[in-house]
Amino acid sequence: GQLTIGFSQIGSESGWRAAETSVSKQEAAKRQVNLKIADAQQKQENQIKAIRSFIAQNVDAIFLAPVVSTGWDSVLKEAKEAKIPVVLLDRDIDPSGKELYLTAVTSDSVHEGEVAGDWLAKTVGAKACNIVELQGTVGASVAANRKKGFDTAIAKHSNLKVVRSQTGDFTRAKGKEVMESFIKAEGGGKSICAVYAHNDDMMVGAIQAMKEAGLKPGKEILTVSIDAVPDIFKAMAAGEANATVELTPNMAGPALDAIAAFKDKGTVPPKWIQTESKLYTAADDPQKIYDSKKGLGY
Amino acid sequence: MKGLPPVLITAIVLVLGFALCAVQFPNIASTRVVGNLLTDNAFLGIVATGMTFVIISGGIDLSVGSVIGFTTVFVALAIERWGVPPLVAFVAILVLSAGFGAAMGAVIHVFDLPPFIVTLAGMFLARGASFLLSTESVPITAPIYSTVSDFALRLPGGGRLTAIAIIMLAIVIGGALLLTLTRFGANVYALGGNRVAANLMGVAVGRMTVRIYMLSSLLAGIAGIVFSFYTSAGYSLSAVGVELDTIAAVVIGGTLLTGGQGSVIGTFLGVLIQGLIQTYINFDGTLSSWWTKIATGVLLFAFIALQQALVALARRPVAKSAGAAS
Amino acid sequence: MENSPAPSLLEARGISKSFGAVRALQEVDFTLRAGEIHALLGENGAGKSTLIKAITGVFPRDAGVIRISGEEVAPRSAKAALQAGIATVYQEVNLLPNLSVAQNLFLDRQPMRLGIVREAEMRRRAKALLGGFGLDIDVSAPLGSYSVAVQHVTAIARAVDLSARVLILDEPTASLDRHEVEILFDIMRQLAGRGIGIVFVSHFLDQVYEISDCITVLRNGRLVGQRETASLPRLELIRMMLGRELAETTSVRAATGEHQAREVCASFEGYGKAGYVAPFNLELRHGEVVGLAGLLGSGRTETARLVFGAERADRGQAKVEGEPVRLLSPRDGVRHGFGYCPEERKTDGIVAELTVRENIVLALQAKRGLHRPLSRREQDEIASRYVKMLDIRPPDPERPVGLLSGGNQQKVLLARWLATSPRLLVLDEPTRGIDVGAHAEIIRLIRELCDDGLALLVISSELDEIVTYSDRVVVLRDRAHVDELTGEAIDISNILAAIAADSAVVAHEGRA
Amino acid sequence: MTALLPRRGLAQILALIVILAVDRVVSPQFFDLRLQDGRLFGSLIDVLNRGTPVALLSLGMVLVIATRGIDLSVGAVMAISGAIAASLADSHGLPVVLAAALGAGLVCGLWNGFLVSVLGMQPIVATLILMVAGRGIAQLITEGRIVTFSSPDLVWLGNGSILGVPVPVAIALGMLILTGAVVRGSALGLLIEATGGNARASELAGVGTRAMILAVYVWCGVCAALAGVIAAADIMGADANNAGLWLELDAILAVVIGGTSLFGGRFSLVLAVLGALIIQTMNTGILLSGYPPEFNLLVKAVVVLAVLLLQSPKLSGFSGVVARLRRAKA
Ligand SMILES: Nc1ncnc2c1ncn2[C@@H]1O[C@H](COP(=O)(O)OP(=O)(O)OP(=O)(O)O)[C@@H](O)[C@H]1O
Ligand SMILES: Nc1ncnc2c1ncn2[C@@H]1O[C@H](COP(=O)(O)OP(=O)(O)OP(=O)(O)O)[C@@H](O)[C@H]1O
Ligand SMILES: [Mg+2]
Ligand SMILES: [Mg+2]
Repeated sequence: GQLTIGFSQIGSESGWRAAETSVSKQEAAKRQVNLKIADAQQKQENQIKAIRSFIAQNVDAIFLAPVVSTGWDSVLKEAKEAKIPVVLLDRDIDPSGKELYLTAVTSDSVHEGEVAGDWLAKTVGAKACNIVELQGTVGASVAANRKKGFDTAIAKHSNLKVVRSQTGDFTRAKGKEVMESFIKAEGGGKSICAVYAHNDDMMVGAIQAMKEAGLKPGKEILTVSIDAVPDIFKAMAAGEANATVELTPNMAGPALDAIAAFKDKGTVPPKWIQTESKLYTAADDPQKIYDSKKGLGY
Repeated sequence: MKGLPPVLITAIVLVLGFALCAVQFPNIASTRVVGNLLTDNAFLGIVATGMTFVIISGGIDLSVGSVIGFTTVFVALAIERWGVPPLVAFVAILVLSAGFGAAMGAVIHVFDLPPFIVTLAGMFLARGASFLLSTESVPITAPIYSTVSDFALRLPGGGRLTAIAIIMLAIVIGGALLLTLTRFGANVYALGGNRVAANLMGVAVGRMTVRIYMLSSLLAGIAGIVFSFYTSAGYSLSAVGVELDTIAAVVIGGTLLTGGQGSVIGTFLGVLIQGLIQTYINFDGTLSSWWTKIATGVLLFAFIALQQALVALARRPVAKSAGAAS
Repeated sequence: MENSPAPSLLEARGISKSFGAVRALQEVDFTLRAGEIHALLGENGAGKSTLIKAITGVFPRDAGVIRISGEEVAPRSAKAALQAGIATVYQEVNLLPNLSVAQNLFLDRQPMRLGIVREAEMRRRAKALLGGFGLDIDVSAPLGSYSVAVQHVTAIARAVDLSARVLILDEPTASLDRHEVEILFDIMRQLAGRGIGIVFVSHFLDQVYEISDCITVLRNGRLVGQRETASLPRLELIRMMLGRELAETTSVRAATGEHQAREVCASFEGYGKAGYVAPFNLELRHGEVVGLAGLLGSGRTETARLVFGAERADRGQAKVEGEPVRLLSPRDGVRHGFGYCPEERKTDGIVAELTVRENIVLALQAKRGLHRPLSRREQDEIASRYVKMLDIRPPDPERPVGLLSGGNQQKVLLARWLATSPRLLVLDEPTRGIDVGAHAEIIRLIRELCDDGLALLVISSELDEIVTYSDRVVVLRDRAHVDELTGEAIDISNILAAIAADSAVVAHEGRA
Repeated sequence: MTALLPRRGLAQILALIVILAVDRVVSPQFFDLRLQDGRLFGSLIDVLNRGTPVALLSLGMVLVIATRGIDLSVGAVMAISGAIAASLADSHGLPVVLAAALGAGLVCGLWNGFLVSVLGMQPIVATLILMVAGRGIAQLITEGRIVTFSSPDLVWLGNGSILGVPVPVAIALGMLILTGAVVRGSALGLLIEATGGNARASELAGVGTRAMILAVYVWCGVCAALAGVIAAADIMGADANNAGLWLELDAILAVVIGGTSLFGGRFSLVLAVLGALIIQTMNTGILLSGYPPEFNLLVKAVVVLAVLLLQSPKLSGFSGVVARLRRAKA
């Protein structure tokens, strides 16, 4: 019969997350799967509660987009006891729990940072470059990983240096505020060569700050960020942003396929289904991508 | 006694709500869901017990969520990185958190500052300190963790009464006894009734203030340990915003924010009401992020309005019978 | 008392205390001997309460030493004072309305077993203790559900039971009726007989002469003198307190019998509320003082609240100047030109944080509405007028009213309503806690207001006071109006007779 | 206008000066100002500009707190009004947009005021309801997306300038003066303080305490809505998920730093706004300092405690000395 799948989603803290939710719904509808989404409002305890109630409702499978990498062992054990397969979406969990889930459909956020760093290194070439970094929320694993990947990538190039790094909480408003102070602290922004933001939203805010300070983002100051939300393509089309690394919102599609195959034929999927971290630049016809992404619920 | 009528009303509200939910989702009326309710809200029940003391004494403690977060990180690092035996780590963190609470209480009393703000600073401090310890989440692999989290009393009907639920129930009962049966408890009510009067009647107001905040932070520390059992990890961002859930639970439980009135049992019922709202929304499973928030708000309103209506109803017959008598 | 002078039990030397610019106490000496009942007297704001608090360490002293039985002590908190053997009932009833009566009596000294309060034992002892004061009430009910009188008795009982060496009572009798005062005095005599030294503050000079052995008088924060009660004539005492002669103000009532001719200001027919006050008829006329007399809990305050609109009547008709009106809230009362000084000034009267000026103009401003604010000049003018008229001390309109002495707070409340030029003023215990000078002053004022055409409804537990100024006296019993006395019929014995008509009711349960 | 000026407030001014000085130390160009595209540009302007939302919130919050209440929903109200403004901006004129957004704030305020004054709920839970549900409503309006707009009128509200002064700052100043004029120019201020100081006594003195309470929540809602519009205009989009998140705590903090007691009564609008500036000066300083973000909260905690201790009645610090001097003169 029809599959019922419970999806414990983190929340809707960003446009990207909203898009992931709506794409998941679309993908489920396409496959006639009954997808129950429980929104955890950014709280792990809510996610655990949600998983417990999925178990109590005896769903066919559970999708989990974990808010944090640790702390899932006991609840996933319960799911295993109840013989409900679990698929991780978007983020991985701590290695100790590998046998507790069927597969993980995720991107590698360290790799995302690396892609961004490599692009910057390549674009800058040999000239000295002072980078300012807009970090994600302090303590968020994505933020830590994207920082780590980026740092690894630029460590190979002594001419690249991160001169300032502050958290912009993944939001536009904070991204703008932090960028404003970066500009003041770096002599009106003249000494800044590039901005790296852990997500596009912060970059959109930072671009506004740069414009208001009379700087020319995309030209005088290079920008590279992660997520590939529609608005960054708009900025790219206007020549105000240079590059973004895509984090696809379609995690549910591959996950649904894997579950269907597992339920029908017992095919055990690979432990990690990695999504692509594709780099987009102005060369990729940003306007077209913007139009195509606009409707996805970002 | 004085705490009873509001408690009774909260209990009625909880039972009514539970019945309504069960009508819509029969699965809710199972020992499994009830067991989950206790387990999932164990840490909340523990902090809320401490918060009840604070609020009855006329104060408020916004730092509890951060103390939980700090505790999980500290415990995880102590056990996993620093190689401290778990029990030693627990004792250390409890001493630390109790000291933290005592310090906040002392600042509140000595400098005559509003608890709201002092504990807000405490909230920043504890969260900031946990960032300094580690911004990553640290899994805990010590065997005691799997022992504790696997331990559960089987309830008839497939439910599980887990170790942390048992800890919570014990603390709630202990807290209720402490509040109602001891001199300390009476002094807590006295402080909330009127600080100045309590002082004039010879209550050592300063020492009481220190102890009350110490108790709250100590229980937040225990809640942190329970939280670390719950998730087998330490994470600096855990339990963000829990202070508001806690205050809401205490207030729904019939405790007045102005102090002087309330009960631990009421708070426990308030915690269960909040858990029930969450369970209901999870069972529904069709709500988007925003409808989840709206539904939570509407249900919160419904429960509180129901409670107020019951209170008003409970008052009316008294007036009538008195009128008839005269 | 004993013939040989007893040794000094409590000795305070050179006590000084300032609050900012206000020098509340200057070098005050005070000596209390064992087994002595010592009255501490003075005008409102003279510094009596401050002296007491300085002795018990509630206020840190600026200067001075305190000795108990010759030994120097320096209590820094109420608890320390208790441990040093000084038990105190402070002027503002400082108990905890949210706790049960029993808990209030035994707070911080409950009978314990294994760290657990023995509730039953505590209740038993509480019952016995209050029984000694002629009070038979449910001690497990919250104290707040009882009348002020019961609360006051509870506070006294607590202090007495602390079996300290020194017992300080700051205006303990202000809200007690005669019967309770008798009981209290009996107990005080017993305690004194056991060698306990008692400090007694009161504005009732009759009581002072009845009970005290010795009198200390303060004026403007300075010691005026200490005398044996027996050798101090009353007029001399008053001169010590006021620093001047008191004009004889026991004015007789205006010519009686003419009240029929006066115009009716407000009338209430069949007015009442179920479970609150039985329906009553009441006519209040311009230029007339109606007194409400009755025991505690007889429904006087309730009548006042209904008349003013603080409580909604569920039956009957109210008329103002002949026009039917509906009194649904205090605002309605204020709109129709009523004013009401509640008996519990701390919770229902003053806004402690606001200044004297703001407290005085509050009702007038509320009456005028938001859009017609009183300018600062008008406010200053009104405030200083009433500060002068009622002799509010210290005469600083910008002082937060909470820092004023009790009696002066009462005057501020009166000023608040006078400022609205009301047609009807309801005064609930207006002279409670007010010194002799001000007392006479207020009674004179009541007469004057009355002569200006104001209608007055006054509640007082002081029957001689009621008799002095009332044109008519309504007697209440058991929340019903039972009798009305006019003209020559108004005298204390008639009132008492009316109150006690159903003599079985004298056992009073003060439960609200 | 003199009624607006603080009689107390020395502690706050001192705190602001100290923090400004610290900012100058961590960032030498802190006081630099120049004109950039006809608009003042510099860290000081950032402080004012970024401080605007909290300053606006604190204007409403201080009145609510003066009545012994509290409003936890202001952040959510910001999100709602921002969402409404952003969704209407490109299809309607600015007056309509503003009317709709501020109207929403008014309705939110009415709701809170109704719960508190008519149903008699405790303010903290009454407003917690809207704090939770309100953000949901905002997300419902935007469907979880960041709704962007390009209406130059609305953008001007966030990024324009009047005589070099950023528009948000001018608006905040205008609101301060307006609120001050309304509150101190009418009897409202006195009646609010009386209500907060002793509601029972005020009721008995004929004050319409319910109406007062309703009014302050409504005003708080309107102020929050305005802050929401400005926050949306600033980033040219409505971010329902994050707009105003946790700002209620900042607003309450600002009010308390401004010396208004959480137990109601006396309040000062100017000092509440000053409190907001103190918070923002500290935040901007943290951003300029270059310390790793892990330290942000620790610094914040220490500064908040220090500012509070400065005001502590028990600490015979600076304010005590000044008060004594002043008394001696009087
Ligand atoms: N906490 C305080 N702060 C400032 N001034 C105070 C304070 N307490 C009392 N005062 C002032 O000290 C003076 C003495 O007041 P006190 O209460 O001792 O008078 P009292 O003799 O007890 O008067 P009453 O008979 O009215 O009770 C008054 O002027 C009063 O305003
Ligand atoms: N509806 C009410 N709200 C608040 N307080 C009330 C109300 N009704 C009565 N009270 C208070 O409860 C107490 C009990 O009133 P009680 O029956 O003793 O009135 P009373 O006859 O006026 O006695 P007395 O004035 O001598 O204390 C009074 O102090 C009164 O102020
Ligand atoms: Mg006194
Ligand atoms: Mg009375």
